[in-house]
Amino acid sequence: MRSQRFLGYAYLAPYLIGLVIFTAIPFLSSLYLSFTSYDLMSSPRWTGLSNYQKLFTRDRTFEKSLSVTLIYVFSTVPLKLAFALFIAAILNYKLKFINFFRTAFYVPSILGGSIAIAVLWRYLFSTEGLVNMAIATLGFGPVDWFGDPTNALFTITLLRCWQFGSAMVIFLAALQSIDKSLYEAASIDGAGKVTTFFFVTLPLLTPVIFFNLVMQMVQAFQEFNGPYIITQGGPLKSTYLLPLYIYEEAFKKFNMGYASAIAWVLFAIIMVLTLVAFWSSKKWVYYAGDKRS
Amino acid sequence: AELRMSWWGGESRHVATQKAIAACGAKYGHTIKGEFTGFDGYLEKLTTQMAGKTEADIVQVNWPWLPLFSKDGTGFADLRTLKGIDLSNWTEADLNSGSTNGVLQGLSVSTSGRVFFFNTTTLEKAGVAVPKTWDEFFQMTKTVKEKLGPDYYTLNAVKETAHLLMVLVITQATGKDMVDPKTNRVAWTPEELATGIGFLGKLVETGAIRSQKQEAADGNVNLFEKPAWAEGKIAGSYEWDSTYSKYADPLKEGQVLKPVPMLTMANGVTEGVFRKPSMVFSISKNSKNPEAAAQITNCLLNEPEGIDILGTSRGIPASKAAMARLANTGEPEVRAANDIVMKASGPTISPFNENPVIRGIIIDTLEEYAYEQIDEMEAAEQIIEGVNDALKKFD
Amino acid sequence: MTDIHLPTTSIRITDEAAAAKRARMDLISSVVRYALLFGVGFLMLYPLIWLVGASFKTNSEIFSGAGFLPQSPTVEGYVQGWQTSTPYTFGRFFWNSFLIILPKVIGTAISCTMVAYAFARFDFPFKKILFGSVIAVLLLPNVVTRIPQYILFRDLGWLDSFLPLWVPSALAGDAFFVFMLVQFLRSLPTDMEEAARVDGANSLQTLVFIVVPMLGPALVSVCLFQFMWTMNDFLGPLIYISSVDKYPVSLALKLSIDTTEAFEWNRILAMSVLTITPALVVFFAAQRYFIEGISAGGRKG
Amino acid sequence: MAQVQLKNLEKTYNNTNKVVHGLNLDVHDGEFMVLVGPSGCAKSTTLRMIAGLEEITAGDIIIGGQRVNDLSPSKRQIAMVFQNYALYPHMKVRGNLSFGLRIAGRPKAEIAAAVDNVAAILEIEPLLDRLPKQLSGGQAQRVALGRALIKNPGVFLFDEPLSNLDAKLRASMRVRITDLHRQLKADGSSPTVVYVTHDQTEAMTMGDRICVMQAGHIMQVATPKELYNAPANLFVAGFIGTPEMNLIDGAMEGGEFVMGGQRLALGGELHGRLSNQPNQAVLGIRPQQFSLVSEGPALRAKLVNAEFMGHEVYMHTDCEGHRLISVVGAAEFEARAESDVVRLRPDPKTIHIFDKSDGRNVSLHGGSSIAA
Amino acid sequence: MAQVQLKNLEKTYNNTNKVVHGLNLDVHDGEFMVLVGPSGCAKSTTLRMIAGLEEITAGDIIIGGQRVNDLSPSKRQIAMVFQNYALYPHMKVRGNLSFGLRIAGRPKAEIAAAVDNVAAILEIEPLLDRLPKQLSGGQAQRVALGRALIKNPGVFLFDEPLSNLDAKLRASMRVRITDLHRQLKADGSSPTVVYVTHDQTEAMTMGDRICVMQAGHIMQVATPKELYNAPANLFVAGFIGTPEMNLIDGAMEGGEFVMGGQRLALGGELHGRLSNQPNQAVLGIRPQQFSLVSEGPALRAKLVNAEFMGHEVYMHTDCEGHRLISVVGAAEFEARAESDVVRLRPDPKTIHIFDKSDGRNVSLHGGSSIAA
Ligand SMILES: Nc1ncnc2c1ncn2[C@@H]1O[C@H](COP(=O)(O)OP(=O)(O)OP(=O)(O)O)[C@@H](O)[C@H]1O
Ligand SMILES: Nc1ncnc2c1ncn2[C@@H]1O[C@H](COP(=O)(O)OP(=O)(O)OP(=O)(O)O)[C@@H](O)[C@H]1O
Ligand SMILES: [Mg+2]
Ligand SMILES: [Mg+2]
Repeated sequence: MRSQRFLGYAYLAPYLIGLVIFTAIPFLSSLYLSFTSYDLMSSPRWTGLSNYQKLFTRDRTFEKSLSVTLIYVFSTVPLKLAFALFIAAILNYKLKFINFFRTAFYVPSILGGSIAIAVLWRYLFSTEGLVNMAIATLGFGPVDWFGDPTNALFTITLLRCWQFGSAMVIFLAALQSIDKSLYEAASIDGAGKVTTFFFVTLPLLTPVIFFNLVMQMVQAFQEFNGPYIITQGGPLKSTYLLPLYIYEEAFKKFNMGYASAIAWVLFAIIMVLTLVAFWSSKKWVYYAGDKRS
Repeated sequence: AELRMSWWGGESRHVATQKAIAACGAKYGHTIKGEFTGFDGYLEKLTTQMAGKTEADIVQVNWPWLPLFSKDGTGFADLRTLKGIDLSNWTEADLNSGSTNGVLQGLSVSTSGRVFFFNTTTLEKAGVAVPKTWDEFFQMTKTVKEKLGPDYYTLNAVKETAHLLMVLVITQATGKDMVDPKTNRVAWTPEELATGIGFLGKLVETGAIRSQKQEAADGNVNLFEKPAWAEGKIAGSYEWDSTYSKYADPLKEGQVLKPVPMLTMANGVTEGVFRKPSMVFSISKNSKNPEAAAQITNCLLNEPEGIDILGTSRGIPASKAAMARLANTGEPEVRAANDIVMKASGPTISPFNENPVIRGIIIDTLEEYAYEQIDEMEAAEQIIEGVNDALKKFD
Repeated sequence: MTDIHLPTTSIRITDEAAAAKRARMDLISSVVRYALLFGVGFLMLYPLIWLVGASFKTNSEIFSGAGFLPQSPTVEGYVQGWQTSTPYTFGRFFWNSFLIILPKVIGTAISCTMVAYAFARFDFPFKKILFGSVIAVLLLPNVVTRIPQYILFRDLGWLDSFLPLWVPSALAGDAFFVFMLVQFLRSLPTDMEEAARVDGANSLQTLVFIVVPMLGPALVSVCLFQFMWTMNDFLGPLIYISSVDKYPVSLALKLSIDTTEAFEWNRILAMSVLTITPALVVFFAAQRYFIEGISAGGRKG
Repeated sequence: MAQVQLKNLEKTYNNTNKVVHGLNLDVHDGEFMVLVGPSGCAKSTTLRMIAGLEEITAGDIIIGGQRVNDLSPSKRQIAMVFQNYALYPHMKVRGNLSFGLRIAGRPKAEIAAAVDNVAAILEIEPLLDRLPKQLSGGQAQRVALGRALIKNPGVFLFDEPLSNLDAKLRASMRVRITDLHRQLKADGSSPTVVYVTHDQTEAMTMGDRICVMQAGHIMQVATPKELYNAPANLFVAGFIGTPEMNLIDGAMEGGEFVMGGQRLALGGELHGRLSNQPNQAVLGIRPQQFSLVSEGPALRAKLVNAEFMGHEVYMHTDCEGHRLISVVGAAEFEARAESDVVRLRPDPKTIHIFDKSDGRNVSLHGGSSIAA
Repeated sequence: MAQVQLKNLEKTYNNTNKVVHGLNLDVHDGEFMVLVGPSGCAKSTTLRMIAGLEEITAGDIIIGGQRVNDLSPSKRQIAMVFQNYALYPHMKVRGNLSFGLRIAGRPKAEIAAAVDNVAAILEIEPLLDRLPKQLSGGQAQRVALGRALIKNPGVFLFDEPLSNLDAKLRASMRVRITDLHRQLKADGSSPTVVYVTHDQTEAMTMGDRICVMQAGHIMQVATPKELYNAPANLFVAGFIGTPEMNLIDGAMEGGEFVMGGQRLALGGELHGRLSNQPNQAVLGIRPQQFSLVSEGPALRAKLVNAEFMGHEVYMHTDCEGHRLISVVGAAEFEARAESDVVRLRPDPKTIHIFDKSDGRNVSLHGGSSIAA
């Protein structure tokens, strides 16, 4: 009862301790560092807003990197979600060997950042690679997947879409919890499969679409491995995502203060977008609430 | 004393180094713990450790990193003040390249330089001789293309290699390193630089190398991983002398790869060799026992116990003692390559050539040039402006 | 969706064209479905297949193309890879990984459950702000917190031990899991917990005896995720662990990759295969719980 | 014309689990047919086969003269109301009602008119802009009904549409649905209804005819009155009526029914009705057919529990180890002797005798009714 | 000694939403008290405050003489049965039953004995090793009951324990629970019961007394008979009784009740009972208190619908735009004139008159009963 207030904190204790010790300190010190010049070897020097000034006025790389990042996020997230949803919809059927397929489709996510991926990906998408061979059989000319600055980002996007496992698993779980009688009602109402999908299934999935959207967006904004392993940000910085930029500023150029400033700008952007997502979700996410039907 | 030593490397280096520190430790009654990983991530780790002042007592540092960790000569222990290291084993040039702000921060472990390798089997097939000058080289390229087909190339140059090739030809033409040590600014004039950049363009035009764009299209695959290389369809390359076997091994049965003396320029001033310490050993300034660390370092580099065990796992050693002791051991082709590097002429190379910021600027600009976003002159100006900017921080 | 049946579910074939057409449609649709599954499945699996195949290739063959069948299969990669360039075999590194993963997974499960329980079942001041912090932590790129964090662990004297890997997780540092469990708990009815309280259980007993078993599936997925991520985590151990004898497999795998030197790909691929195997096995085995587990959690977003 | 005919209808799940065993049923045009039976007796399965949601293993379904076995649900001229309403939770009530029409691409004005019309009939106009989760059970029910109604189908199918409502609402929705059916009939559209329930009150009050099912078989098809007064067998007798008919095991000996130590003389009238005299018999007496007497032939029973139901009292009594329930007026109950032992006299005119071996009601000669 | 007393009990949710408005209620030791009322009237909230699952905003709860406001649920000598049973899904039935005892650290033998005992009482021995999901609704219900029983508490709290069961099971569990209460009382343990339901049949048949609630207020506390025969106000009158009491708006004019075009002369007897003669009045007549007559003072109504209920028929009629329901015997109904217009004569002895302004029943002089 009244002591519940303290009880709540008792269970929260691990998080609170962790928050104060392991999260808050580094979190805040990075904020502090963003107002300094810090080359890691000597102590940080307070420079006020100058990092941010430079960032917003003189840094062309930041501009480029930011726009690349935004393009990346806004293309990867919808594509990946759509793909994950599509596959989940297929895997939702009761078919033979379905468990095998569910696992198989999760494999790319398990492989994660394995170096084999980078190697193989290069094979698949090189000028004479398998993908171009496949495209050729469909009668299209070879595509320059990595070399053309307009394509390279898309290739990274493809890699990420290929690792759609976790989003798919969540969609799959949600699909399985949809009341079958709604489909039946729709079929009696005369809705075909496509109509049913768009008018019944999709709206019911909005909560998980939203959950996945936020999670994937956060993830996409922090994308590092893909471009790092495969394109190193190139060509012409066309895959030079902000995290890559932050990383290089911090660990290659030893501008930790500047890197922190970029990171906090990125943080602010994700924060704003997340808030926008949360706010807009009231308009398009339908929550079942705890009542039936 | 208890010491730690950290390094990156591959298989053979790990094995050799572990044995060597055990042997040297035994000799001086220290225990040394090896901390080693692959190259990937080593910089992050070292950086973090340096920032946290927890780096190992003996640290293997990539030469270009020296100015980063020790801008003004205070990043590591001053090796001249430590007893137990026989500095006479190094040339003055070596000691200079290991110093920042005049303070000796790292001992060159080996000297390494870029050298041309040619696949003589392919050249023979095309009926051409190994070129000695750039003119011969372009001539040869033409013949190879005609005889063997347009998918044959005579050189390989992407990113760093392209950068260093450009440095090579400009140095050959001007006799100057990029950075003027006196002013700490770019020594080349824009025109000189533009000529160098244009040279890269010419290599592409003549079909000697594949364009940056083509390379990128294939995912910037390492040369030694390219099937074309293995099949001899790329007849030459410009690589570190120590990496000979890395490139020779993948070649298909029966092909021969040979290190070749520097190609020269008709009216060149120098051979322009890009020669530098490949890596240095530094001693932590936070070490509790720097003297012991110095003893071990000396043992590894200058004393028979270390020399014998380490062998050429870090390239042909720079230490005179080691060089003498190892005389003719090691792979003959690597030795030959190293000989070429050691004998060739050229100005002292500043570590700034490999400074990550500066290299970033240059490679990015060359990329823009390769993608025809800018011409040579614009590229040259862009590089000079950017590099000078970066250099200012080190004034 | 009325057509979840395989064509094998019997339709008494009448002579009517309609029935035949229906059967044909069913057949076509399941053929299409399987074709899609196999097609996409192949795309998904190919890298794994290639990886396994390549681990039996010789070094020079690995880079000769994207085919997966080795021309002259060899287990050399496995034999040598297992030996490693250290005094230890790869088995040691697996053991280390296990030593890191086990406490970490247990700590995560316990702490995240507690914290999620607090957020989902109790009311306390600043709850909203604190919950907001759970998400905020997810958003800051961790590149910039790495050094301060490192210095923190240095001051605690935890470097070169597993503590930096264990403790933050054991203190519910992985916001994703907290988030997931909170969502799951919110979707569970509270009646059983109230029944337990009436039965005389205090809140801790309720948590242990009632909530945890009901959280089961969600906890399985938390453990699985944590298992896989920890198994793959490279940077954490790299920075905090210096002694080779404490390296986990993720580090050991890259131990000998020196981009300036030649290295033996087939050994690395062979060990990659070994490294992925536990995750694959675990995922396949737990797949059912896994999907159920997220089900309730994902539902409310 | 939308009569529904089931011909030798069979259903086997997974090739092994046969749950419907050759049903034959004719539902007339405009008739309100209730399928009733205990849980698991395949009511839903049957209904869903009619709807086209479940494949037919064997037999035929004919709606309005057309064999529909292979038609999709939307082509069968049917509408269905689901147990849990199956409202589209993300659509407003208006959207739920109009979904079918929108799918069909009807003009906007027509849709709006249809929605308004249905909303008026069901008095849900104020709810049109709510989401299903903002509706109470009864309101959701009406919306579900509206969704069926708006299609103006030939056949309405209901699967336990009221079972999620509380008693009071159930009662009022019950009346509402039958009213509606009557009204539609009066308007000349004569919709046929197939209504599944396991609640016999619903069955009795709503159905024109009732089809009692058990384990995939039809036990009896008849009007409510027939079922109540002349159950064809033990199963129907026990299933229909509240409280349940008292069914007492015993034997027929001469003209008397013997149970435990007691004997009950059956009037000659009953004797006349018996189609045969089974040895092992079950006596069926409805609770309402007992009267409390102080003398004369009667069963003596011990009062165990009395449930006060307003005007009536349900007396739970123990008679030779059998639990007997009887319903007596509240006044009558109050006035009874203080003693715990009561004497219950069944009304011999309405007593049923069942053959224990096959459960058949042998007191209906030739199946004719013993209507009260 | 476990009487339960509520004193000025209040509950406000989120500091703004007051849902319980100062309840005062004494539940005697051993009494079976039913809280009944429409959905949302705060029955559950009240019960949960008694259980200690909900904080008390103001007022006191006293159990067995002790103020328990600040005691945890486990210290209040109570046991509770939840609507959806709230069985621990991961424990077998045995584990569910014994959980409380195990938590309390009782010796194994004692626990086993207690489980066996309870299982025997509820006849769930064969189920002891099943998981909750392997139980049917009725079985799960009994297990939930067992879990309460095994604690041997002073007070049993039930929150709509039967509402998830179907009608037949509900009826039988109803009897089972009252039987059990009687039996425990007979054994001398005199457990007090507070039983929440919104089903008035349950309330009427189970409660020693019934507390009718509306919107967080108590409307009447009385025995079932009193509630039925002498509802204190319009709300109780409308709430108790099946089918609902007919409540007809009208006016008192002299000795007659005027509704629309019809007048009903009220006997002098009723006049005597009236405590005042409100101008705007509501006439209350139970459906069972109509008789079908062919002449004499009566209400003329049009037959709209008739629900056949076995021995009775619910007649839905329309009288001056009011819906009147009357219950008549099946035989009586059959015998009625064929005409659609029926004449319904209320029994003047049991008529109620409510003051329209405050809903009070003015036909109970001084609150005394008009017991039938
Ligand atoms: N999809 C299915 N697969 C296999 N068996 C099924 C399936 N659906 C129902 N059954 C079985 O068929 C039988 C009849 O089920 P059905 O749902 O028709 O009964 P019901 O009479 O509607 O029962 P209730 O009153 O509980 O709804 C049951 O034994 C059930 O277990
Ligand atoms: N946790 C809560 N927070 C805010 N309001 C609540 C909460 N629980 C219940 N209420 C409100 O309190 C009122 C009483 O609810 P309660 O559940 O006690 O009703 P009830 O009589 O049990 O209804 P039912 O018969 O539907 O169970 C309702 O208006 C409800 O909305
Ligand atoms: Mg059913
Ligand atoms: Mg309630």
